Amino acid sequence: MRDIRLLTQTFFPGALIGPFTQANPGLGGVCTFVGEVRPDSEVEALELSHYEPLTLPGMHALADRAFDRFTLMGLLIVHRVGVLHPGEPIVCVSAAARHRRDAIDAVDFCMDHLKSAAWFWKREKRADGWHWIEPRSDDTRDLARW
Amino acid sequence: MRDIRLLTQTFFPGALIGPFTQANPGLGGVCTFVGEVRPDSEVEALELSHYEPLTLPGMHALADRAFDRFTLMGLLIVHRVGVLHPGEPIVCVSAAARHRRDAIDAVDFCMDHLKSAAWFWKREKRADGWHWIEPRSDDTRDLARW
Amino acid sequence: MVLLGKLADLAGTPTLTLAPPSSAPLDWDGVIAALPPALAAAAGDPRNRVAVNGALLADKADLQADAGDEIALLPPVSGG
Amino acid sequence: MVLLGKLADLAGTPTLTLAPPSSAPLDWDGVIAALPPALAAAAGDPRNRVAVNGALLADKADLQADAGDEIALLPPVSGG
Repeated sequence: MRDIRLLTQTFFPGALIGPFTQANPGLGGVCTFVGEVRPDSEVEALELSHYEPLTLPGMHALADRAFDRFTLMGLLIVHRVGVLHPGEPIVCVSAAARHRRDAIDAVDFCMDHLKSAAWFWKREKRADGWHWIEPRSDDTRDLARW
Repeated sequence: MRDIRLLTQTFFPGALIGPFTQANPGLGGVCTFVGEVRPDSEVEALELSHYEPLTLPGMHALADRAFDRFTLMGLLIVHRVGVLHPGEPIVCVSAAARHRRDAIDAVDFCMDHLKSAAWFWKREKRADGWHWIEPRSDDTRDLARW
Repeated sequence: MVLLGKLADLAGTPTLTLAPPSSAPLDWDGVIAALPPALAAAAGDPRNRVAVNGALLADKADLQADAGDEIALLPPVSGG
Repeated sequence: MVLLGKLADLAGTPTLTLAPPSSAPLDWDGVIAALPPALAAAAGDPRNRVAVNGALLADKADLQADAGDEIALLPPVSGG
């Protein structure tokens, strides 16, 4: 079961994971990562923009790579775009597999590659207005693990 | 927030993860692994027995190691004992952290070490009765990763 | 032309229409020449990527856009 | 004495009461000698671990149990 989505409204990861788990009968384990907008006293909101002709195809291509690389029964990749507030979920990746190692490694792999597979530009709203978030060098280090 | 439990009745991971996430305000990410009893056409039930004076202290000692090793805000380790049926959750480990890598690595670490930290003996019920499950060599390989 | 991230802010709009090239297809130098100066300087950042009709170009020097093509200018993505 | 895993099956019971040692504390050889023969053979598996009152012993040779102590005999845990 493969479920790849871009959402423009807030979502409840628990409401996705229950049906996802049910849709993969025979699984041994499910690993799920949920990323949230970290509260920061100075940040009122976060906006994610994207280039639609690249984003969803990029997420599907990443799912293809994960299915090729790991023995998976199901993979869920859900990402928010638009304006988010602190504490809201921004990304949810869940992998169902017969074996634990495949489920955990697939989630780790997808999270490390999501930024290079689907491009998002982020800006933060502070008291003095919107500020673009610059690229970070850690991302390259995460990719070098694979 | 630290929540370490042994349960004798079936449980719904989603009902644990929501409150766990809420109990760790300021988190950046939550990683959760849920292991289920794999359906196997020949297995009717699985029984986990344990030695109570070692099990829960072992799980708490494992949580201590995870908190020492990773920068965590919260850790949930829930394990079933007793008789389980195929498809029922057997273990749920969830880690909340400011950063993704700590959350994912803590879950991976706890899952790899749970078997050596808290001992469970398993037997399967098949058409011809109960059969003990023998030790497996993979477990040593998983521990050698850390 | 679609501008992403802070390039849209710089341009004051997420999309620009470039005058169609007089004869030959539009190349990367032609795009830069057609942009307002402040945006042209930012667009020249070598980390920017270019896509035509949703397909990323390996090299901006490969750009050959005809009238009606959608050129997207993609700055480096945000960390975090 | 508490028997875990398949040792409980072999003994037909999860707990056994051993006769208190006559004088000195009970050691590992004394435990083995006090068990029924089939169980004594299985208990001798070097992979088994022993705990006294909930504390694992690093070495079974360290066993020194007094009357009332709970000795647990723990076979290797199951895979999976």
